Amino acid sequence: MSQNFRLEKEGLINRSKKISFKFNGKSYFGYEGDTLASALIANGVHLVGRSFKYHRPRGFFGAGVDDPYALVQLIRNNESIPNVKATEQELFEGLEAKSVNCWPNVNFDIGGINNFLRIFLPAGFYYKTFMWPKSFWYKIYEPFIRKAAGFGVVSHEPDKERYEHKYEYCDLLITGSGPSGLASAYSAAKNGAKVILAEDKPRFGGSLLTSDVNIGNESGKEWADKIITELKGMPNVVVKNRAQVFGYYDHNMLVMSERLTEHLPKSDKFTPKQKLWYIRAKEVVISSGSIERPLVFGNNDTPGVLLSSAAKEYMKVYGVLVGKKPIIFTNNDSAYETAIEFKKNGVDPIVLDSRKELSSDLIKEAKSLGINIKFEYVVVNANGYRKVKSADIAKISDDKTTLGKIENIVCDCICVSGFWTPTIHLASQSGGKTKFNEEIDAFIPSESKQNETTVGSANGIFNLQDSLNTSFEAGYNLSKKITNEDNKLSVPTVVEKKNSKHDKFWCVPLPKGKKYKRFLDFQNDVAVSDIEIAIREGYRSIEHVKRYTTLGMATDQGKTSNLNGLQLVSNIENKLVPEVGHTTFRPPYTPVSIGAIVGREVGKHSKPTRKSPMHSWHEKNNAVFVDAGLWLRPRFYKRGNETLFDASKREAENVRKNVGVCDVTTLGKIDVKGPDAAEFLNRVYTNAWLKLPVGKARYGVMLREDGIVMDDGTTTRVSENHYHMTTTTAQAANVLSHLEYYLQIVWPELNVNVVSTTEQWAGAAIAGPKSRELLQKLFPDTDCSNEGLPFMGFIETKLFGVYARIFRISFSGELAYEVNVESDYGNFMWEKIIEIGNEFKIQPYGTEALSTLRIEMGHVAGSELDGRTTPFDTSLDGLLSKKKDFIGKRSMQKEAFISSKREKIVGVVPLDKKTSIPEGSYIVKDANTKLPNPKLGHVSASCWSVEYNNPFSLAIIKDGKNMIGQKLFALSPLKNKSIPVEIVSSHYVDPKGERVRS
Amino acid sequence: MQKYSVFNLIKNAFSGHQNWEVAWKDPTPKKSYDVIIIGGGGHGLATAYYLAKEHNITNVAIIEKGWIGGGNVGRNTTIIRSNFMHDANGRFNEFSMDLWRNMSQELNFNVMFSPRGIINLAHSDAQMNAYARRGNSMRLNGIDAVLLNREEIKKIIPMADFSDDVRFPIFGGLMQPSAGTARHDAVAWGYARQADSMGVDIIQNCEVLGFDVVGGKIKGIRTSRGDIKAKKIGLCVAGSTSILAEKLNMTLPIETHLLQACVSEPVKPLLDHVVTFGAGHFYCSQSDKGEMVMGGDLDGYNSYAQRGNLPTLQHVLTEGIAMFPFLSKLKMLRTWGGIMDMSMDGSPIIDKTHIEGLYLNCGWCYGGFKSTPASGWTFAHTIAQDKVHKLNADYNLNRFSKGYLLDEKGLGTKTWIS
Amino acid sequence: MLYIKCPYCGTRAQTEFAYGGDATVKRPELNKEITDKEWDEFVYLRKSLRGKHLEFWHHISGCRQWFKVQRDTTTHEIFKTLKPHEEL
Amino acid sequence: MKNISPLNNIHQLGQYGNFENKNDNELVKIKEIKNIFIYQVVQFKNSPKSELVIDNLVFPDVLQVKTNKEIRILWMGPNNWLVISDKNIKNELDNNFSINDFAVTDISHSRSIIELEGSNAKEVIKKGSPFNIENLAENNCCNTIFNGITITIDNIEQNKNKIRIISLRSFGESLYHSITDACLEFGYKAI
Repeated sequence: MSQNFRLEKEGLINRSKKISFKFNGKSYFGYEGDTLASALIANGVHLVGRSFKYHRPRGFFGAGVDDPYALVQLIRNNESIPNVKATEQELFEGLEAKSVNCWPNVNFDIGGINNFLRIFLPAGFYYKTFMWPKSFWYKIYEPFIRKAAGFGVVSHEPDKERYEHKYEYCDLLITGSGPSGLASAYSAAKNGAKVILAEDKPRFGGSLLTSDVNIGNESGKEWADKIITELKGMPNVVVKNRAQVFGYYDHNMLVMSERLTEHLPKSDKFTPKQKLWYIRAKEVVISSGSIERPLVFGNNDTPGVLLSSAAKEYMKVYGVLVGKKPIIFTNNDSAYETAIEFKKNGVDPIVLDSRKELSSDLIKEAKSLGINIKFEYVVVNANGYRKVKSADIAKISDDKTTLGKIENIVCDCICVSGFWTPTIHLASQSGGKTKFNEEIDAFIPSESKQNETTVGSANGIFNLQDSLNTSFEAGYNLSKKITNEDNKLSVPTVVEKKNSKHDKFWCVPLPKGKKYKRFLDFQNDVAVSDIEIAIREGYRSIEHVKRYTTLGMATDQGKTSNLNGLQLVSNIENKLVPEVGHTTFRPPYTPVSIGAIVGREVGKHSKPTRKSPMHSWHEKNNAVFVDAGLWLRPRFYKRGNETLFDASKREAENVRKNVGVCDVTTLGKIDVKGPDAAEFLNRVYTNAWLKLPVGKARYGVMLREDGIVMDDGTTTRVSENHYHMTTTTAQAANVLSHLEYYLQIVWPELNVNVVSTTEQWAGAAIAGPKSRELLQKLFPDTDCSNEGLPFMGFIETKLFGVYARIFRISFSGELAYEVNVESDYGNFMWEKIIEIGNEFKIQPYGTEALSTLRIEMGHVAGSELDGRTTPFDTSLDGLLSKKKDFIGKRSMQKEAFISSKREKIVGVVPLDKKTSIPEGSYIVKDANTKLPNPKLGHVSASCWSVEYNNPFSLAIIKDGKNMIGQKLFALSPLKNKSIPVEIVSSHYVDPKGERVRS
Repeated sequence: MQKYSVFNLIKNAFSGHQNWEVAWKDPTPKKSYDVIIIGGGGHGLATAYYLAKEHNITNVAIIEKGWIGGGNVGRNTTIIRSNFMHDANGRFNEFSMDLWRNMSQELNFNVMFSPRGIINLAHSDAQMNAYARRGNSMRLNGIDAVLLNREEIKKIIPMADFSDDVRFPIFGGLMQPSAGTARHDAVAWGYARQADSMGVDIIQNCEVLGFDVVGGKIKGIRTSRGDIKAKKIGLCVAGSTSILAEKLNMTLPIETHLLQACVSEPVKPLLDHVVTFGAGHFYCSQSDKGEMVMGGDLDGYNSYAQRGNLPTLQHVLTEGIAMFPFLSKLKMLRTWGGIMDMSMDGSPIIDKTHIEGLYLNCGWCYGGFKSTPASGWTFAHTIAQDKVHKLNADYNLNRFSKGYLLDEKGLGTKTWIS
Repeated sequence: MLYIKCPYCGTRAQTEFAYGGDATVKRPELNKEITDKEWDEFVYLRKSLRGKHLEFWHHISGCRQWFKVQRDTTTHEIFKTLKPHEEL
Repeated sequence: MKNISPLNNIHQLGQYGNFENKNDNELVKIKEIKNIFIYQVVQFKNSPKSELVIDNLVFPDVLQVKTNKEIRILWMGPNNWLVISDKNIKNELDNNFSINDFAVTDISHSRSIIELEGSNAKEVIKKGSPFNIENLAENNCCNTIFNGITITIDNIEQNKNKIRIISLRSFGESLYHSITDACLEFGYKAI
């Protein structure tokens, strides 16, 4: 298909490179340098999709980020990407796009029926209905509404693209490469500052690409090209296009998303699609420019109605005519540039200017070109459904309230200009205040909160010379503060056309008897009448208006609608706009890819994985792993087609019968050193530590100040001033911070150092009746007898020449030892233990068997010490020293903690000795009473007792001690189990603890 | 009061919607009231409504510093659930659920309560057990709950990550089918409209500057719109409680923290449930508009700033993609933050105070929205009867010193660790 | 992302630090007889100031030192950072 | 083999990522530093302060590294240093630093060390660490974080862009993945 709307030569596109693409299944072609939007317009396509609520036809209203709609579904690289903005998407060979939010297709959309029902669907209608019958909202109405909502479609498949992050520091970050951005960047860079210049669009230069001005003796564009080229060559400058600074965060941290491959057909697998820059800037220059405001009139959302600045950009940048019978409808001079541009390209525009006849450079030029200008004229209504066919226009009275006789003129586009709104989002995000500027009827930054300076039209300066003067000045002053250099450039002189004053008028009154919808928010279909209803119903705060009507809550975040909305509210409420106030700007300025925010921490790498030195041995030996915090631990070692239950039972039995070995490297280890180490331990543990002899270990419990158990473990006195503390795997990091807190803040007088040695030592727990024999063979020259190495004893020795530490401690309740060697030797130790252990039928055991063993011994662990239990609850109160003070002791007196109703740990055995009690069950007196069924307590841990070959559980129940012997029920409604049980002591096996001492 | 109905909607359509009445009036404050509720958020508006409806106390004013519904009721992720482990919390929030189920009809305002079900994913057997403990507790309290295994979860949310390239595989999860979501703004507006119609004065743009306390008894408040007397005053200002407490020389077991949330661009429906990630602090649901509503973690340091910080968001969305890889392909559209009363055990406080006639409703942490009706109902009762109802008996202020804590998470007093 | 000056290492990104809460609460001395009220004030009660707030941070991915920060809880502006035993 | 280094299972020699038609300096070179001795030396808060010396090296001040052929002494924090040495100097340290005033702890096996070299080495750091690496001069070091993993960066040689990244041993493989993944864009060579 030929490009009927493509101009002969105008534009910055590369006409030597044709690009073919598809839209809604139809093939077209455009040129390199086109956006999808410009290429479609060149092909005469204006209908891009359907609006959110009424499913009205939507066309292109802007030429970039300002477009309030233009969302398509893009197919790139076999990925279907939702909600891509056609006015920003650059054209690439083979691009495919589809309209969204329409069915069966964009030309005939069933949803369009809403448009005819629209009088029944005013703002907030859904709050007033869909309430009967009761169940219908969720079952009938809501699913229907959900189906109609949403735009693009996203598949379930993961994202194949790559996203990366980059942390940068600079002196000046400049956001936008328009005249003011270029000027500040250039003068700062020349003054020695480290500068980052970010431009959202592919091309640098901003308004200079389309405005007809001269800077020095060059055209605006030539000047921009020259400056950019020079900046790119400077070592202290980073220049980025396709880079949007979307967020201004605390302490001058700004975030920029750089699009690296979206303009290409596809990318190699190592180049990220986007790079997210975290930029910590000493100073920020906000040169984000301004966005043209729409004028509001009947059916102003019809495709073919668009911003006059966009029409100009399509001509000058893309060489595309948005129409051949244009109407320019304006309240200010800038639209005349568009009119003149049309004329230069052989198209005769009609200009409707709401102002009384006046004169200015531009108006003179327009007249001299013979352009038809109608002053005091407005567009009343746009006719046409899928595309503008004609406009109803009329003369308007001085006071802008009454319209003259309606005339109809044929046209194929209406270019509107309601003056300019500075883009102050970043300035506001920084926490800076804004003020309303009566001159331009818009907000501009006032006092800045962080180190930011706003320049150019973003600061409400629409005159190029002033803009350059202030920007050069800003770049110089800000850089001088940082570099202390003093290289000031002279500002080039500008030849530009002087503008006459704009007209504050922006909304055309309805002609008598007409109910035209006059739209403010084109995506969410918010019309003037909706705002009126909201206020009529008392939703008067601007936030209420916004939420009730959804004004400015669409994906464009109200870039073109918010200010007109404010104007309207201020008119109705008869307040000044600043009294109405605007809703706060929050990041992101434009929607930003979630993938980019996350970066590379995805899939398996969403969190780090910690591994023990024996990890690969476990892998080779069919270990099934379990997450313990960030650690991976063997849960059991699978043999054949064993289940978890079989394997853990086998492993646990083997520990009770022979000997087993378990990787305990992950247990936290902390070296506590110093003259005051003993005193320190005495304060952090609940029991006494001053008299622990060298070469001995002791079990200890730590509390939080609120009296809840924090952690437990054994600590060994290695030498006079040196203790080796162990913690649980889960609490290791917290305990270290906890200890540092008390040493550095609470008890600075103590001379103690704590450092984590968790990874210095590989640990193997050797447990079982045959563990001593095995140990003796592992350490032939060491006396491993009960006398030589008694319970809670500790010795340093050598394992086949490798330095080793042996602790005689037991978690399993069996005769057991823990051997530590330096981590590089961990695997060597492990293989030796297995090799020599074979004759004792050694088996490695995982965490599942480990918990079986500890449960039937009644040793508490994480499932009991869950951050809610006290030493009393867990039968650790024996370890509460009466003599000395310690962390959390004062809380032990709390009424609830000592009350007899308090829950206490007990053992639970099913009466049938067969049925396992699911963890998380509750113990109750009566299984069949009506709900709510009063609970005595919960089952914290369950196992199959390998000692007695029947199920056994630990539970924490009210008045536990006196419950022993009672017959109760364990209920698990989730698994609908009701199990008759007997309460027994939590120490099910070896209550006297003889084995560990044997 | 004008009834909202489809018939009325059609009727009004033909008069160009010119005849709708205001949803609530904009009165000037009277000299005195029987009860003043400070805070025009969800809880405050609900309290006023139930004072009028359940206790016939209509000489009531709601004093709001800004605009009603502007606090956390207007900036949350709209989740409604009663999946608690502690009996007190379960009982309270299940009562709340009952009120939610009838709210649209009772208020004649469609709050769009949508019982789509909430799923808490578990990523280890230990976590499955913890959820079993919670779920069984719910069931024994008469609250619906089901424990689902990996395959059952996969049937319901196939878009979750069931691949091998996953750090924390999904083991299963706990589901409360009757939990869901509601349109947050509508809740505030619905309560406001009914309270107003029963005579409650809703006074916006009115800041409380101080309190009049004489002989241990509350007498009234000083506001930016003049002094107002009252027999009883209820404090209902989540996030700002500590600021008002300071004016009363009270120090409370709460800290103020910021919770962030964000939404993606709208896409066609693909997620019908509310889902929470078990290996972190991420939760997600899809709004009727098609936006993915995502929430997560506290910013992690005391904050009154209603603006969030990026590391938290990045951390939260990382977990988001770990749960739902497809999220990576969407764009983040809007972010916002709400300031929370984080209590020292994660559970709320609804109680009388040592000052006669002064009542306290705070400490909702990041779970206040779901409790809005029950909070209003019990607070109204506590104020009207000058004694706590059995539903909020455990939410007393002295539970901390006595040790009767309601710690759902077991994190103790480090309120910033969510 | 906050930019916090560690009194030992210099100014670093927030992600290197862990928050430590209100720095004005003082732990009662060991073995000192105190009332329940005093104890509760230490364990549970917080002023949670709006505006200037003195708080602990821990340079956990740095020098592992605890220190004090005076920060505005509405703007996050940091006025001063101190070693644990320096006073404002 | 008796001893196995932390990255033994993951560090596979070869070229990866965008390495084609790049000259050697453009590629990031990655190496595991192993069989090295690492000691933490801490002087107690209340012990008499004096100039600390080992092997004629004065213990450095904030963020600095003192070095000779065999030993690098890194400042880790107030009164806290990391002594990294090719040879075992435990006895020397014990002799120089009395247990009443110092805590000397051997943590040689608790760390894994990656060495990066090449023009893009610092760009790799920038992809995961918020630390301002451009300001880290030769023989300076810092503790910071990389994609959530606590690390120590030691700037060995500025002109060669040679830096070491030290992490806890158990995080070694995850960090190695994270670093090499960040290298793919430039191409890297495991040596």
